[in-house]
Amino acid sequence: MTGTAIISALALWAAGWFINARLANGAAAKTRLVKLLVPAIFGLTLLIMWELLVRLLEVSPIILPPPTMIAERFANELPTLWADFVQTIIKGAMTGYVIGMLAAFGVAVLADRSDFLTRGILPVGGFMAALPIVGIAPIFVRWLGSDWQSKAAVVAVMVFFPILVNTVAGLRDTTAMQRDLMRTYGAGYWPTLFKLRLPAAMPFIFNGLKIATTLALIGAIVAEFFGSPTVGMGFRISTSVGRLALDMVWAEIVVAALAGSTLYGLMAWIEGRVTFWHPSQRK
Amino acid sequence: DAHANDVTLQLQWVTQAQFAGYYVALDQGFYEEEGLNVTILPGGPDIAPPQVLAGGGADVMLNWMPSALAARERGLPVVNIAQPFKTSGLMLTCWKDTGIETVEDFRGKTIGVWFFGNEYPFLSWMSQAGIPTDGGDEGVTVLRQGFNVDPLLNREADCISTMTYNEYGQVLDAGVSEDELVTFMYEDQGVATLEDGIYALEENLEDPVFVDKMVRFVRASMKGWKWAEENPVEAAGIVLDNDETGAQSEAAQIRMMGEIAKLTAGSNGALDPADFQRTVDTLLAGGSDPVISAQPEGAWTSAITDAALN
Amino acid sequence: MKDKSTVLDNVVFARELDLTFQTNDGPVHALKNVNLDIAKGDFVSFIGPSGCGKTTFLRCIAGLEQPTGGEISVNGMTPDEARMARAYGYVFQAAGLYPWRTIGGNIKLPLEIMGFAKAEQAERVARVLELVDLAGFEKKFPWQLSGGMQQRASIARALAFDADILLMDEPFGALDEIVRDHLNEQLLQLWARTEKTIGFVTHSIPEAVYLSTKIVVMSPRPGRITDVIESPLPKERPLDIRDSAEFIAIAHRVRDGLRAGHDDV
Amino acid sequence: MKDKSTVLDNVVFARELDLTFQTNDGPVHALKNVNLDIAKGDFVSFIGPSGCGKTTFLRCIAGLEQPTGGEISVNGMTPDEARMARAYGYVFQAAGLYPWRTIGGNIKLPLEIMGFAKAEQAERVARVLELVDLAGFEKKFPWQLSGGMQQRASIARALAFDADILLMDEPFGALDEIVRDHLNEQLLQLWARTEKTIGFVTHSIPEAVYLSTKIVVMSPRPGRITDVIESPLPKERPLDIRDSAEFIAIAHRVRDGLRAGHDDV
Amino acid sequence: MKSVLPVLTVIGAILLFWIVSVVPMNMHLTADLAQRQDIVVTPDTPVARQEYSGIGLALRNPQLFGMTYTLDRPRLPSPHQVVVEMWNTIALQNITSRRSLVFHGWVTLSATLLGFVIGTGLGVLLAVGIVYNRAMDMSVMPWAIASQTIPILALAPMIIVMMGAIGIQGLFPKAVISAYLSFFPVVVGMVKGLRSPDGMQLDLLRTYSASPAQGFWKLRLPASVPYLFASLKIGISASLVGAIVAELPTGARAGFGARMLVGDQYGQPLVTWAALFAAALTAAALVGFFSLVERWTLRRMGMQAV
Ligand SMILES: Nc1ncnc2c1ncn2[C@@H]1O[C@H](COP(=O)(O)OP(=O)(O)OP(=O)(O)O)[C@@H](O)[C@H]1O
Ligand SMILES: Nc1ncnc2c1ncn2[C@@H]1O[C@H](COP(=O)(O)OP(=O)(O)OP(=O)(O)O)[C@@H](O)[C@H]1O
Ligand SMILES: Cc1ncc(C[n+]2csc(CCO)c2C)c(N)n1
Ligand SMILES: [Mg+2]
Ligand SMILES: [Mg+2]
Repeated sequence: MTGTAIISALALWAAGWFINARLANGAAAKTRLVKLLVPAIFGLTLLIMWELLVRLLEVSPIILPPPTMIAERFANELPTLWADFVQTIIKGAMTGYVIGMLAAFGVAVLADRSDFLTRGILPVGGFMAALPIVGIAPIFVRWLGSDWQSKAAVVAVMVFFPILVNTVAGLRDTTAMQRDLMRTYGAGYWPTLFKLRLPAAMPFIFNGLKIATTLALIGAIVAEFFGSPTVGMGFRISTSVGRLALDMVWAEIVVAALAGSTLYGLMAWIEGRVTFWHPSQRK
Repeated sequence: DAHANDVTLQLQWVTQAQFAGYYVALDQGFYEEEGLNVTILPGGPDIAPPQVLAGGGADVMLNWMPSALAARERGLPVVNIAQPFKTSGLMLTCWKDTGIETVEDFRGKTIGVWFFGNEYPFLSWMSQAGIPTDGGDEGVTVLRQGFNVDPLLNREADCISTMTYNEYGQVLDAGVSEDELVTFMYEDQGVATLEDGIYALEENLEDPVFVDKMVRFVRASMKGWKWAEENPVEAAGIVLDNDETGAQSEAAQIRMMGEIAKLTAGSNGALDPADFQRTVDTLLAGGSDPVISAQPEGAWTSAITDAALN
Repeated sequence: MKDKSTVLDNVVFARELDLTFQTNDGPVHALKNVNLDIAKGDFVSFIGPSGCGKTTFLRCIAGLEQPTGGEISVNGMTPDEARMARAYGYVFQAAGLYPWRTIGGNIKLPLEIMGFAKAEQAERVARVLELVDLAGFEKKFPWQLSGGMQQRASIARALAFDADILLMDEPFGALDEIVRDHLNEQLLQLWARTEKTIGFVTHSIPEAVYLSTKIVVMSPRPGRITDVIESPLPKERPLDIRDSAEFIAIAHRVRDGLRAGHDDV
Repeated sequence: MKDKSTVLDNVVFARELDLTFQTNDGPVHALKNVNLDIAKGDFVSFIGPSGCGKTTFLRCIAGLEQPTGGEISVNGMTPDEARMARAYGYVFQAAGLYPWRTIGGNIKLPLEIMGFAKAEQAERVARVLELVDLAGFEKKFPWQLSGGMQQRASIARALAFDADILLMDEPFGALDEIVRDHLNEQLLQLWARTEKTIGFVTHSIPEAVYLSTKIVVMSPRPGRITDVIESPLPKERPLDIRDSAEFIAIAHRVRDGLRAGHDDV
Repeated sequence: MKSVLPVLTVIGAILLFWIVSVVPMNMHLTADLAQRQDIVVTPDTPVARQEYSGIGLALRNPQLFGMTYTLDRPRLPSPHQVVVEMWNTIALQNITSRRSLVFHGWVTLSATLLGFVIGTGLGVLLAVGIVYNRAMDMSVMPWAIASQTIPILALAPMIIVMMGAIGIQGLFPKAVISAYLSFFPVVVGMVKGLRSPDGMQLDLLRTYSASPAQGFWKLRLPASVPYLFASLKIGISASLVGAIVAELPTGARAGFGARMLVGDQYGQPLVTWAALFAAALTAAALVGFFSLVERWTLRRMGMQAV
């Protein structure tokens, strides 16, 4: 039984891989369709393998439910999933993201006015960004209560440092020649900031913003594990594990992955619009 | 050999005096005397013991009966094989100055509740009392309480869930005096459900070797419990020795042991069918969102304790 | 004449100018005892081996570098004042266009900073684009243009606000000879038409000789002026003047001056 | 003679060579109907405005680019076979030394790849370093050398495995004129000593005239050969041959050829 | 060197802000406590005090300032309390004792390091695959990004239960979670690094008709070293986050995460704070270590000016 299961899973994998290799090395490899098709086939292969293995190996659904069961749950629980999404992503993660981002920009611009501050903030910020900030979640829940405000605060702190460090580094990323050009025009601080340094900083800033999207989700959900109202993705995940409703847990994970990928994609898309001029974005 | 003598026990919380009986049995060699090789796995806020049991990561688990019966309805046939805890230590603790005196006063208040399978007794109680749990002036606003007492101290909640042996003590430790508080014991409200029973998988109980192993396990565990009741300070010390976090305080564990002893005192390990029925009735009365929908069959067995205690 | 010249007669007036950089490896004497007068309408080329201080001197004129000794004035002011008064346009070796702005946007940049009216901005952009032969490329981004076109755009940018002085640091260094010839011709025409004063750094002997009214030969370690050659060539200079005996003679003198200062490769 | 030449007589033999790149903006005709023979021991310069296909043609010879039409052979083989046979050394415009290898390590790179014995590697490195005047710099890293020295190291790298053909794509483009003169002299000496066949891309007319036995003038859009000039200059060429009338005449012919093909900047 | 003063200044500012914040943050708790000790507090009932913000209450009760710094269970401990707690748990304990943060640090660190090794290995392999195989290039990247957006905290208990089911416990499941978080930055950085050689550097090898393996060892790999180190520094801190996250929801018995959890659960904020700071120091030490190795390596490779 185990043998057949593994062999059929491997066969499936080989088949998916074969199709993808043909597509990727084929004549149409550069078309938009194939570019979407290849990762889709890859993902689909993984899902079918999952389904197959779970069913053939008779894994208990309270350990790992098959994808079809998750899909069914997802479809049946849309209103709950939506409410959780609003609580966790919209209220918690997005608010925190925006606050953290604005604060980071503000501090970056302030710090940037003084070389002294910049030299102080970059290492400290870099250090803070490397910290396991997930650990502050219980503290913030204690301070700000169980509702979304504490989640937003955790998220704000988590996204603050990567965005700050990237923005400060970005604001410094102008060539001596570009700065000298501004000096030959006798340009003051603000024109230099708006016309040279902010545009030049954009690739860095977006790098920080992209990193921050995934952190925002982690932060909001982690914080819910330490106290929440009776709604929210972290709440639902934790409660559903307790109720052995693993299909619901996975449905929430799917929501998180969809939301995260969408946010990330959105950022990447905006980045493409804003930094169209950067060599990495040019086609 | 391993199959006949190895036992892995999944606790439902981190190491504390709530589980003193098992640590004592291990430490005092009671398990060894029975020829058993016991491993105790501490739990945590997001480890579901029934899941561990289902996955084969443990042979037996401790669980609250509502959670175990719910798992049974979900298709995981767990069976209560012993019930060392006679009475429930669960209660709601409220600030007196919020004006709460009776259950009716809960309306319009915010109450902290543990979830993760521990919400069932509360939901049944509110449903029996006719109080909605979805907020508003007429109902209570439910807060998912982390496993600590901060919401009360911060006054984010008017009442929170506490165990007599743990969280209640923490509230007092924070400097609050008992006369600032009002407490509602589930036991007094007639909605008590059985806590900390020992459960195994039904299919395993068809295996005589396993049954024999469980008999010895329960016998040794109960010996541990009775020893702990008699020697609370030593028992607390043993628990501390087994606490790998090193963060537990001796005073708190001694106090906890004292409170725990009150809960285990009435039990020799055998489940009283009346207690079981009271638990089931409470859960079935759960109104619109019942924890279980039908009288469970075969959810407990006296076979193990009968053999262990004669 | 040199001795009697004064600050006010000259667009640029440098006396015993000295500049030492403090670096990790100790001080670098980039300019030593530099004396130079540039009159209005002069086209002055600076030539010399790498590291002889050409760029540094140009930057001193522009107020981008602070001399550590001697005096220098631009239009009778300190270079810093002249910079704030927007007395000059500066062209760097690389075009250095901002990639996030179109060609038009790049040329508009100094105009925006200096607060020109919108309408005037557009008009000036159109005019200088015409001047450097780039009409029609206003909406393109820098990377969509060839190197030569980018360099012309950067010249247009320096011309847009009509400063009297144009300082150019190896503006054609990265271009091929043909394009370079062409731009040299255009630059001469522009200079003739506008009567600007031009300071021009180059590595190329023919370029220096072809363009200048005055060739300043410099030498490194410490950076100093070793020769100043006033060109006898007429203002009108067709490209094939470069095959004339006069031209070759000047080129020879420049090359000798260079080789003298160029002890090592 | 041209018509009778055959594949085997020549080191490089190209007939009606065509190469079209497919780009997003449509096809670019980089080479059209290119015919050229290079005999053993020739020093052939390619000159022409930017984009005329000099690099592309050199890369076709090197088997780095696949022509879309016509035929080309190197040493009687296809360019790909010649590449596999390691028939040539290639010098790029920038030195392109690997920064994580010392100068010695960089020169050793092709030797390692081609599987020379350790002892021979060391011996060859020492020899070519001598040849390009860099003895003693073996242990230095590229960034510790000046641009000119880096470029010489990259030539040494191409010489190390003693291919008969040396292909050089604007090797001195980034250097200043004096350094360039010096390297030109050295290159001529090297060529005279080793009798290699050299293909050399340049933007500089004097450089092309000074170095070559044969100057190939190219023109863009589509890239094609407009003139092939056999140089009458002797093999022995002191630097001041550049002031000779003969030299100037050839330079004129090259410049005219260039200007003809150079309709737009 | 010249950054020392600015860094100290910034740290000083943060400390100052922290110290000032202690008063309003702890004011309500302090007032409740003071009242029980018969100190006069305004206003005089807890319910009435709820109407005031921490700052408002502090302004009304300046006599309580001192007390806010010495609470047993503060909402915000004062810096010296954290320092004392850390001193007690780091310096004054035998490092094999469970009360020692060094012991817990080692528990978390061992999972971190194992996870980091697994994650980095996996990341490098994936990156090589992506760079050398078109099909992998097109199919893996979107899913690698998606994998990082799913809440690891939800997966952590499942991973631990599933691995427990096949008898693997303790270090390894935590390491798996660490690896899950650390492989991604390594993939991203290494793909960039392996692709960093420019056309000319690649063409050079073609003129030597070098084999793909030679191209990897002699060009792509050395060229990617600076990128590798950048990734390693992100990866190791992601790894530490992973180990802590793995310890949080599962109540893992020891380690920084377990200390944070237990501190939260049993109302011992100092335990949580000390664990948090110890984790911070560990992260700094790890990143600092890789910075040193990076500098040493790049210098030996000649890729960084001395
Ligand atoms: N900011 C600086 N700090 C330290 N040393 C400098 C600085 N700028 C220039 N130098 C040094 O001063 C000397 C003169 O440099 P400068 O750039 O003026 O030379 P240049 O003649 O323009 O050379 P090139 O032809 O290479 O551009 C050189 O030795 C250079 O290394
Ligand atoms: N890989 C490529 N893909 C598309 N077009 C190319 C490619 N390589 C070269 N071209 C185009 O082919 C033409 C000839 O290019 P090539 O690089 O051979 O010119 P060149 O004579 O070497 O110019 P330069 O002097 O600027 O180096 C140009 O129009 C160029 O844009
Ligand atoms: C996995 C799991 N976690 C927590 C509880 C709830 N609970 C049971 S005993 C106890 C003691 C607290 O001191 C708590 C919180 C549970 N039943 N199962
Ligand atoms: Mg210069
Ligand atoms: Mg080229």
